[in-house]
Amino acid sequence: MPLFYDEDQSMLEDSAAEFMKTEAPVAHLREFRDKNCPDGFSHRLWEQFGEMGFNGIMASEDEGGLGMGLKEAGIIMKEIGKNLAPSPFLTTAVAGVEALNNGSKALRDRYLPGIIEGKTVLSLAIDESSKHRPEAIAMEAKRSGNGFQLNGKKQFVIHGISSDMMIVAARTAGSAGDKDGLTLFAVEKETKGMEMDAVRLVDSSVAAHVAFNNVELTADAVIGEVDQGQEVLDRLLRAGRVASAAEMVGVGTGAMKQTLAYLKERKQFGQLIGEFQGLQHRAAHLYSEMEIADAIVRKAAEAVDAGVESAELLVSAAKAKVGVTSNLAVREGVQMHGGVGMTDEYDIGLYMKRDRGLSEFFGDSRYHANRVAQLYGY
Amino acid sequence: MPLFYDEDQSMLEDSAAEFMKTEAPVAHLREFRDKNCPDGFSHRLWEQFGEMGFNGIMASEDEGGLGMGLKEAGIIMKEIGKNLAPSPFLTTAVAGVEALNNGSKALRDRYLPGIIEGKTVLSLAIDESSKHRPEAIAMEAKRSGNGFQLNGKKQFVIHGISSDMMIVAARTAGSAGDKDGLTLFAVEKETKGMEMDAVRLVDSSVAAHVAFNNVELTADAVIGEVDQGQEVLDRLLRAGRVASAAEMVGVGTGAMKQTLAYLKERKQFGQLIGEFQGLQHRAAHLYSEMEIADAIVRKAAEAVDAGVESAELLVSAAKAKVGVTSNLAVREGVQMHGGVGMTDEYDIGLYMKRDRGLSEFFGDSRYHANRVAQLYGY
Amino acid sequence: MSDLETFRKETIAWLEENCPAEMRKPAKSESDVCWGGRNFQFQSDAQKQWLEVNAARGWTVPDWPTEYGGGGLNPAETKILKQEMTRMGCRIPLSSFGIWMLGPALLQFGTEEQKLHYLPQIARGEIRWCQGYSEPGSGSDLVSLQTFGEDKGDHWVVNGQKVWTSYADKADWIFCLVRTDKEDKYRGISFLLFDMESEGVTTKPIKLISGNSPFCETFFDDVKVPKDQIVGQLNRGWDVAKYLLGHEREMISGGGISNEMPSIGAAFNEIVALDPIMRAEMAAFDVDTLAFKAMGELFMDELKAKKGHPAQPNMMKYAGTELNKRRHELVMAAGGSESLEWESEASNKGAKARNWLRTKANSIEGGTSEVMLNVISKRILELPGA
Amino acid sequence: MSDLETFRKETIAWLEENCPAEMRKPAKSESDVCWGGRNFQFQSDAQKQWLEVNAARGWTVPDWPTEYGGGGLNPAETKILKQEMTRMGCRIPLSSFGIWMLGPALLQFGTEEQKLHYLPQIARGEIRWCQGYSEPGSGSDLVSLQTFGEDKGDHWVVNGQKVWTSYADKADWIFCLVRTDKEDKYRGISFLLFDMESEGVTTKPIKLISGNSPFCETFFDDVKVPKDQIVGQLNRGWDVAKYLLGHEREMISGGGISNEMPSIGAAFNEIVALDPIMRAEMAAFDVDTLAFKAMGELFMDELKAKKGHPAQPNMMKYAGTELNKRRHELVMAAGGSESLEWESEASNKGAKARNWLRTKANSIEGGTSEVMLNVISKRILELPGA
Repeated sequence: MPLFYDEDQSMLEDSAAEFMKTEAPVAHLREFRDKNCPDGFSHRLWEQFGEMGFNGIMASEDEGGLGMGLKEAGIIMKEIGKNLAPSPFLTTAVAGVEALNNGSKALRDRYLPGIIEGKTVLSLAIDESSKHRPEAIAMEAKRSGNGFQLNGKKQFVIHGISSDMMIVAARTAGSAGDKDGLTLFAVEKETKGMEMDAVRLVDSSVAAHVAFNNVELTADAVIGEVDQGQEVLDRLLRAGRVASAAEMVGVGTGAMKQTLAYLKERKQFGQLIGEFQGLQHRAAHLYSEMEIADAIVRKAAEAVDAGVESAELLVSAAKAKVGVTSNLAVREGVQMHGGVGMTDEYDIGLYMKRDRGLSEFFGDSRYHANRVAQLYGY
Repeated sequence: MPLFYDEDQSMLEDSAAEFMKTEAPVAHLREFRDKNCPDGFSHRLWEQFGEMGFNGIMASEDEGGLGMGLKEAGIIMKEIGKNLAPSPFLTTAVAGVEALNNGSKALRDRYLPGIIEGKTVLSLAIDESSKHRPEAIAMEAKRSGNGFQLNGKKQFVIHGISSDMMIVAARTAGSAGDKDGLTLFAVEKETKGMEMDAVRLVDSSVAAHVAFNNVELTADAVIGEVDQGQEVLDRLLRAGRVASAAEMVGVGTGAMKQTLAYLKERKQFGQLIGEFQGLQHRAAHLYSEMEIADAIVRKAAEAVDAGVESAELLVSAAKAKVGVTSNLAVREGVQMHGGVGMTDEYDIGLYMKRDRGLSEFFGDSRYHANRVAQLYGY
Repeated sequence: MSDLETFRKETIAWLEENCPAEMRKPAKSESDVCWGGRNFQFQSDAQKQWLEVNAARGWTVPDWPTEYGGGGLNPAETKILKQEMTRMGCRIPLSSFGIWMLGPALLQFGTEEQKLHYLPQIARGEIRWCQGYSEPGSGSDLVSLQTFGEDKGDHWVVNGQKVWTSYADKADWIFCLVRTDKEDKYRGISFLLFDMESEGVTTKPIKLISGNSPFCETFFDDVKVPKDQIVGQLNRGWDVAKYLLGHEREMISGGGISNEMPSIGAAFNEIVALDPIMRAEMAAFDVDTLAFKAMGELFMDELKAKKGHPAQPNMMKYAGTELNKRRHELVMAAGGSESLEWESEASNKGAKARNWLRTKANSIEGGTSEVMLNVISKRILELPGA
Repeated sequence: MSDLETFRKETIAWLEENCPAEMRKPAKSESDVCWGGRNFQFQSDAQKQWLEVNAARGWTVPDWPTEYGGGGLNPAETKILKQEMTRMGCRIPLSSFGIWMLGPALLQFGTEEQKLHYLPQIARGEIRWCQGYSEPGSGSDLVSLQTFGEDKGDHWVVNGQKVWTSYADKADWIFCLVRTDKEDKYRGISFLLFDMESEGVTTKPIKLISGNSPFCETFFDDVKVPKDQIVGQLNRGWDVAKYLLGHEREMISGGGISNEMPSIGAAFNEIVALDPIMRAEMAAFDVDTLAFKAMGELFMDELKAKKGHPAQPNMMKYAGTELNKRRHELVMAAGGSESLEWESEASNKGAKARNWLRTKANSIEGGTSEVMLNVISKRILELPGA
């Protein structure tokens, strides 16, 4: 399959671009930020996502979805990134649905319709420390009667406060690092014993610190098999990593475009600043890096979709590469904007903030570069 | 003490600069390279070094030297670096003399006069693998009668083939990594059982692979105390690291100067290429980095001379910083010269080659950055 | 005992006696900093007392002449005072653009009358100053500024707009670049001082990406400025501004390195133990920090001995600000998701993230990194057409 | 079985039968490469035989039309042939600037007569070509070239000097940019072909920092060139050259990625196990390599579908050459002191160091990185005045 977008994919790109531009441009983020919206996103926009058919992109056609893959989900994520559109698409329609696809029909029947409609929101409770390190998950899920009892803490649970269901990774056996013994649970909102502390993040999204105190779950809350959650988690992570990388390509591209426009309009020393070769060469280098980052994200998505062996390697390479590159894009963006780049009035600073948030989500460039080395056996 | 050069140091700088410019400019290196000189340097030049008084710089005044420190030695090394002057100054007059200063009077009486005169050459047999890793020295020195018997291999022994005495680090007790048990030996040339394989290096210097087969040494060959060689070795290494870093500042500065001159003379597209802001900004960045590298090398030299506690840290920081910086200088140098930078006719390529050689000598930037982290306890 | 040793002993004794315990703890936030001025609200009695005892001794500006309210210390004494204050953890008694920027310009270009009038007020923290250089259309390019002072005999009438005036909403007076000759683009600029309470002056804070508003837009609508409030010659304000910018760059460049900058890798040793790539980045950063600190020492030594290249502060400003930006990128990365928090108490209201965003201005304010590189190219490397 | 499957099967069978065992081992050095030409000395019978069987089938240039000596394969078949040759480790039967550079230009701009005359000779490896573009005064700036062809009715008389002519001392013919109109600086250049054995042509090899001399200075002293040896229109040689440069950049950019580029960290896993900083650098490099390989795939896909930006090869050339230089810096560092060896047998006569130095030309030849960035700025980013 060629790495460029085929006709259907290009149509999807056009419609996602048009939709975000109209319904969720950067001004939309500002509006929700300025009114201090407790959820950090618009539920109405989420319904509109549903109306556009975006939310079922990873769900099978049998179950009301589009039966597409990460490459298509990445197309939507990129447009989200370009416009900094706040939405639960990544946690719900990509990572969440990917997990559900590997769970029971019952769970899918319960959640998919609402997701596809844009009514239901999912969140992911994976991280237990300030850095992403899913291989160290230690939270305990004891067997209790026919079900389980959860105790422990999770953090960086984006949309935790507004989610209808939270996917929680915990240990039903073994200890941190063991391959077996991990289980994924679908935890309904307002389940007894969950305490959430919502924190607004630099990019205006809202994450939760979640404490689980003797949270009782029935056996049907298990996504996949008990003790065999690693594989489902890996799938969830692959999807989340590729999709967040795609969003970052969008963020970097959006920042670069704003900056190029500014270079063509701002004058200093009697010249457009875009005429200065010092800035031209940096812009051209950035363009080159953004193109390359986009390519590896497409390649990783394709590899996961095709289920090839090297997918894991390509996914980490993608998140690592785009992490470095979109960071470069926002840093160059603010610097090339000069003083106005520091003001809240201009959008470029919002790109910098979003980039920072995304860089930590699903592991930063360092985590994934290290993973590339490990997968290569060094 | 201020970090800039005081009046005496400035005079030393002027005289070293004048001497190298007259007696050992880059053309001197070319001449010795082109005649395939087996030693890789001119013995006559080494005598001239002696006549200038340079060689006794680290020797005490009582013993015919100048009683100066690494800061002054670094001044000479920098001028050597700027002119790519091939000489055994680093191994002999800096690292070698530093070791002798920590050994017996008898050894000093034996070697110092010849060194100061520019007749005697010393070499250093430390590395046992292709990367500098003195903490892993494993070569064996067994007690044998009243003396020792050496068996094992050393490599990257610069000037090994032409040296009158080789300082060899070997284990008299313990095993690789132990603090105690290391001993330094002064091994006379043509000692029975030494086999040398001389190899010409990329920068036209000559290094030896040395094999020791039952090499018998008497007890008075020991530099310092038996089993307590680590401290002497550390002193030798500190001196060698700072001095090689100073030489690299010279190499980087020389490369930068040649490049700046070329930027002011070469025309393309009807302009001097130095007028292009893309190149200007890179040149200015390089200047900034070279200044900073020079400063840390001075600081490290001063710290070693003053015997302050942080000296070890500053020495590794210096070699690490200058390693990255002079590499930048030669890479930018060749690139900014364009096609002619690739020709043997222009000198810039010789700077690139020398930089590569020096970067490995006494540990590269990576080794020393790692050491900085270790010394900081992480 | 040498004179300097005696001075050190006396200084220690004085500090011990006069510096309140509260003023020996590090300032926790911006609001703990004493800026002085007509409307300044002291945070505590200790803060007020610490300013007053220093002002009385001339030690808010220890190296200024005593006749202008300074301490009259020589460079060696000044250094000792700083060392001992640092050692004992004493806070700076008075932070002030008057001390850092206007003062040096007045000392160099002011008339004797101006010095006697303005400097003691600055030294005592009575008047808080702000700087009016940049305009919306001219960031790096100050020559293009438009604010105009019309000559009305014994005064000018100033109209125009400034931007990036630090704390203009809290300042009492402004030192300001104003065009006084429209014909001569390069020279027709004068350096004027005036009261921010003058009729026609309004200020509007600019909200930054950090969420803070330390800068303002400042508008002048027929503001009267008496003729004796010019520093330096008419239409030669550029000389004063250039001197001041050079001084500012020296200050900024020296700023980050006078204090100990600890190892970043050591500060996050638990994080880097689990993240070998971050460890490598931090090791490289620690190397660069050690090197830059050595450069700072060399630079200050040369500055004191009047030996360095006069454009060297531009290099220091460039290298220092880029380094600081890198530092904060690493701090954010080490902090991970917790450092993203923007409002929580645990994050001290997002202090890490806000500080990180604040550093992005380092390489813009006081001359962008690009302008610094231009200046190095031209003045130090003497590249053609630069 | 589809046509392509049949083709693949037949190709495998043909290769198995015709490719000598010796030609299935990788070339050890430059001297193992078959360049063809009048004076070429085959290194072995196998090398000669491998060229001849390919030339007979048109498979030295599998995608050229059969009437010009090519194999007439379509893109899908060409790809299969390459895949199978790579899989079996078959060497390229003929390396040639005629194939890579002049051929595509002739196919695009040549007359039918020229195609029928020159292309089959190229395909059979009978004539070895070199390129005459750069001159001592004009590296990146080809417009300033001075070599002049004076119009003498049925021929030109060419005088001047070229530099960086690859293997000019071994080439039979040259394709050469010559000024044919002194008035029109931008257009007055023509693309001429002539025999290197013509009277008045002399060459002088240039010694490079790698110690090798793959390039020459080439001098023309009253060289006669018949009028039918021009490609494209008079004074429009620039169009041909630009087309060719574009083609060259595509080729260079595609070159490094068509083969598997293995992990550098894995290749040196024993070294990086002891050097965590090098491990981090190699991990970053492996990330960049994987990303660039994906870009290469996207680029080739777009190229084939005629979808990409026409200036995209400049980006590929820039990124690919810079990456390759970085790779060799890392290889040298991993090799440590042993990789410094320049003449020893153990080091294969300094192969590592010489290859490392050779890569420094990657970002100079065929358009410097700076020129690539200029082109990206102008043609892709559409920045003003670029």
